[in-house]
Amino acid sequence: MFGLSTFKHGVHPREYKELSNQLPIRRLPFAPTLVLPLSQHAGKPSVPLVQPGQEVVRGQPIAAADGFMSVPLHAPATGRIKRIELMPTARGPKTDSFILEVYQGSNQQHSYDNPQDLAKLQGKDIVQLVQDAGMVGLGGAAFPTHVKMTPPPEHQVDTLVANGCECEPYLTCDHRIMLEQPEQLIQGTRLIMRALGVERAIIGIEDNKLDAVKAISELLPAHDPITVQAVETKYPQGAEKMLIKSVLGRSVPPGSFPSAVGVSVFNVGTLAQIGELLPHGRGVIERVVTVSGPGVEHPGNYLVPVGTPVRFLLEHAGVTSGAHEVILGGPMMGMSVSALDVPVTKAMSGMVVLEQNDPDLHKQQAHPCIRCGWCVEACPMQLNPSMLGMLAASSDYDEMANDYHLNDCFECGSCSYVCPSNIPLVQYFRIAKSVLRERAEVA
Amino acid sequence: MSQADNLAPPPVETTPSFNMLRTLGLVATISGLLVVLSFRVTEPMIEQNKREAIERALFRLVPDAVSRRDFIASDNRIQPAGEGIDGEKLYAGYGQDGKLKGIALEAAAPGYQDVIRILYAYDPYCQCIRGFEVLKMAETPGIGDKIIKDPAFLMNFEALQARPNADGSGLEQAIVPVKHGTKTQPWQIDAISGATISSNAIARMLNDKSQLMSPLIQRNLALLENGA
Amino acid sequence: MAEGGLTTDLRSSPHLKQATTVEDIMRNVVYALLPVCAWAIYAFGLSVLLLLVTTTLVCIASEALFCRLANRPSTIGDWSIVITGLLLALTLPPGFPLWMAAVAAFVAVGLGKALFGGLGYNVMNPALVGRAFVQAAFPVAITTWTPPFLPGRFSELIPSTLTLPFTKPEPVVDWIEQNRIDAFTGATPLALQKFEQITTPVADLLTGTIAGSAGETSALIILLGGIYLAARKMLDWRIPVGVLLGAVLVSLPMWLLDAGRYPDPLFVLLSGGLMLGAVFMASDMVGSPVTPSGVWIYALFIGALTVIIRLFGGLTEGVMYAILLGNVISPLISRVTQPRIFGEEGKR
Amino acid sequence: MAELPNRQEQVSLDTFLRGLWQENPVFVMLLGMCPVLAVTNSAINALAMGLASTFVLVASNSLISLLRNFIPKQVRIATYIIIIATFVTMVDYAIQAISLELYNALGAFIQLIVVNCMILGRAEAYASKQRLWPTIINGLGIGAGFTFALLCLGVVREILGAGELFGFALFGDSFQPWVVMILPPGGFFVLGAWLLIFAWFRQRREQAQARVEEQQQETVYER
Repeated sequence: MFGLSTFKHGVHPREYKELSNQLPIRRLPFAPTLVLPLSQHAGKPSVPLVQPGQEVVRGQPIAAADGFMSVPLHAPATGRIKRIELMPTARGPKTDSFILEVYQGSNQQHSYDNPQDLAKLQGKDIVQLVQDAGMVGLGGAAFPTHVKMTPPPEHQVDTLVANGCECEPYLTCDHRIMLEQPEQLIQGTRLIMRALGVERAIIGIEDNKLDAVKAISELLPAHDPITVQAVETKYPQGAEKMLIKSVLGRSVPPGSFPSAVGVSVFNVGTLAQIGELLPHGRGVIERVVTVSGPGVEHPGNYLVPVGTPVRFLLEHAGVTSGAHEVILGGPMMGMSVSALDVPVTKAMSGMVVLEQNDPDLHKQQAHPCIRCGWCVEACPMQLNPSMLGMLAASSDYDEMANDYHLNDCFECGSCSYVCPSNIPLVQYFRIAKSVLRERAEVA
Repeated sequence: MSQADNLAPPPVETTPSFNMLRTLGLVATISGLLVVLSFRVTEPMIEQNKREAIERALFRLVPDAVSRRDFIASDNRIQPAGEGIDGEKLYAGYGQDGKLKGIALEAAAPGYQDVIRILYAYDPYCQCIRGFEVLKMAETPGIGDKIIKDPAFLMNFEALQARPNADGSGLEQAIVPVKHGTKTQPWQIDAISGATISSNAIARMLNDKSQLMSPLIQRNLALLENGA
Repeated sequence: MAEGGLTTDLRSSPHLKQATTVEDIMRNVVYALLPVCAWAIYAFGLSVLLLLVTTTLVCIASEALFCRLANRPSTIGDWSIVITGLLLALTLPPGFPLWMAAVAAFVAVGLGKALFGGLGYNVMNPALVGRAFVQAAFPVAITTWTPPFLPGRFSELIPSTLTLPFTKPEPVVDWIEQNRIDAFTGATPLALQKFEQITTPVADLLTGTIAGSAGETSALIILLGGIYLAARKMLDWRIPVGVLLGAVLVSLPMWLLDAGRYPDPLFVLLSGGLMLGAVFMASDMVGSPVTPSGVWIYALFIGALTVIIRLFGGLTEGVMYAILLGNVISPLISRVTQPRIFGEEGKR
Repeated sequence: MAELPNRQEQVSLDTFLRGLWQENPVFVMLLGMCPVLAVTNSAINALAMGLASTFVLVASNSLISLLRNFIPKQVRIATYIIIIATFVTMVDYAIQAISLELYNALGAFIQLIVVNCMILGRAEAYASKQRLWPTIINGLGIGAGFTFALLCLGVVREILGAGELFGFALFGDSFQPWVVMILPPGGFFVLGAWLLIFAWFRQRREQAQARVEEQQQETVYER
């Protein structure tokens, strides 16, 4: 659409949102066993508070934060801790995890409330409550939310941006949350504004979710410090830097955080959870997960306890016979998994099951680069993926980082998506980055 | 390299300057001798070759000629060639009867690839150019080199008018190239279509040279006829 | 379910892929070239058909040969070699001897493409490399033009077409005389303009009722092909636009200075191979820069250089050398015009 | 380079043959490219240039070999250049005396033999260390290799570019000359083609050798 504020470049993959965006959020039954990694967030893993064999109650803190860059963990269900052991997770290596046996007879009442008088809360209290709730960025980054609420002192933050873009194809959980929990979203936004001390909040939503724009706007009085702004539907509109550019016209310098231009960005799911949980003083124990894709029989948005194994979720949603690839997260940036025993974590926004013959899923051999420049036109960071790809092919990793800004790539996948030669550019860049990281560690 | 190697200064080889001078002097002497020797041996042969080359070209251009004499044009006058006189060379060809048959002159102009140098024959009696020989050119074979192969083009030089004007300051009619097939005047050159640049170069060099030389030759005709 | 049929596949993100592939791009370029070929055959007759078939087949055969010699998987399937074959034929005179065309095709693939490592690695446009070679090798044959729409064009071949290998082509002058309709001349509009200051009417240039290389005569059909490709986003519209703009920028002041001597910009745009070169050759992705600003520099350079060669050089046509030079400097252009990365746009 | 610095070479057939093949100045060492590309547009030019270069090479290197113990290290390059230039001048006169036509065709390239790195390279790497006799034989070999390479180019270029060989028409009037072959770019094309052929042969031979060694290894293992 013309006239909508947006950022340069980017791509337009087919959205496939219609598979699940009309379906209300549904609650699934409790899985018999939950797997709760101690590290579901960026930063230090949390420290267990309970022993194997111990019974826990839904909502009870079972692990404490280990310092500022860490968050606690709460029991998502009433049951018994069977053991703590190394379990595979979607991201990276195995980590220590609670294995929680859910009591099937339990009514699963939440019994760890700690009601708060919202009117009296100071900014500092809010930050503490957010950390106590174990809140992390629910959009996928899993960055502890309270850390984002505490920008470095040299940066003056003046605007809160709520990220309601959900630019990944298939995913609709944020969309449903905005439609079904707008009050909580606004509540959470006001709380964080108070904590940050900002006068202005903008909720940026892609223009393929105008119903959400309407639902939220209707609840906001005129001249409210919170405004809703529709932005162009374009991938990766939901990337922090892109969204800030789109709604405020500010460019975050390379290597900097949004606070450098006076902005803090929070996912709408995170804000809605804060609005929901903070008044009761509860912790994050469940989340909405989009289960979608051509390989799913009943796509939809499901409210599930954190720790529910992916397998359990897929069993309830149903998988077609042609299902071939399971992706945790969105199809552009998510990772495909082989072990279905990995659990739903706080930051997992969805899972997409693709079929083998998916037309979008080309698996042809890669051709040499024909220098069409499509990747250059696609890269939202305005890098030169073509050149980076050629350098990667010849292992000139240092040149990639020094002259071609490899480290500003946030692996959105736009370049690989458009590449007519099927060159796995993003994979090259990941390899290059990890090689450089290893070298830096050795040195 | 070890640390010690780095620290030790490299041994300085000392060759006395005298040795260097001696060697260079010796070598230069040998060289000088060899060069002088070979020059002495080859000089007459080279001169002979050059003379023959010019004569071959001259006798081809001026078929009636059997002997030749060289003249030099400089400072707006013509004199017999001799030691110490620099200038434009004219090769006059004389027949069996000792009469002047024609004069060959050099001309040059940039062609398509490189400078084209020719020797052309000027007939002072019909005041026209009668043919030319290419001394050096690098025109594209098959295109530019038509200037020596194309019969229609060579027809231009059976009697190309190069008549001086009344006051002797230049030509009465400049020699000009015209598009192929449109030649109507004796001072026009019917260009080769497809090799325009090369044919224009020929026209240009003939015109430039004739503007200067034709009047001069006419003025000094007596000298040239006498041959002395 | 889960245990049952679900065989998972591990891949790196992104897991979605835009459907357009190299083959799609190349195939569509071939589609866009077909009308140009059809017009060339219609205008010049059977000889051009044979020319097209010869170059395309020799290109394919050479590609197969070089792939085998280099122990590479065959790349005939990616269609790019067909483009090379068709483009090469379209840049040759209609009556060009077939054996010379075969030499050009072989050189195009060998010297222009295989030597550098095949598709994507070649520096210059292969078709133009082939043409440049025969231009240097057979300067007479490649400047022997025949007029279009001769009555006998579908019943007999131009006599030079079937010249025996390694022999000189037959002169076509007599044949043209026999077949002649008064209106048409064998001289190309560029040659007429350069040497005789006769400007061909624009309508003729658009429709292609003129002499010239087989595929360059109708600017209109070439333009339509370009629009088709640009609309399908398989052609960077900036390149043809930039090339044509570059040509205008140089020719307009010259024309304003001396309209009698220099051609008007519209004539410059529509005559010769400029349109074919701008739409189908300068825009060849492999030879053009990847950066947006680099593309403009590259295109303007080609357009300007073409006109400079035409107006001030010895040749009547400069598109070929302009594009080849553009190709050669395009990696350099890419390098010096790296895009300013996000967040640093304002900085120097 | 094969020879070791301070060991005197024993003259053998190999001293001569090496220059033709393993150490061919053009196809292997890629030296003296300027005349290789410039004057090989006909076989006769190529031959004349090859012979002239050979004469200069052999004569200058012989003299250098004779004087090798006299020449101080510091002035050796200057000395070599003087010696080479002397012989080049002699050749220059000689060719003018023999045929002006040939002299015109070869142009400045006769004088440019002075800077032919092949000759200076031989002087530095071989003649300055070896006795007279091996130097002459080796110089003749290298010169023959150079002449052979020039002829390879000249023959191909003259046949394709003019339809002639040593000035004799081979194919009659209907032959279409490939003009590019006698133009400068043709020199590059033909040189490239020859280099390709030579590299291909070398590679095949090396591969064959590697295979043989592999088989020998295998038989050892089998035992």
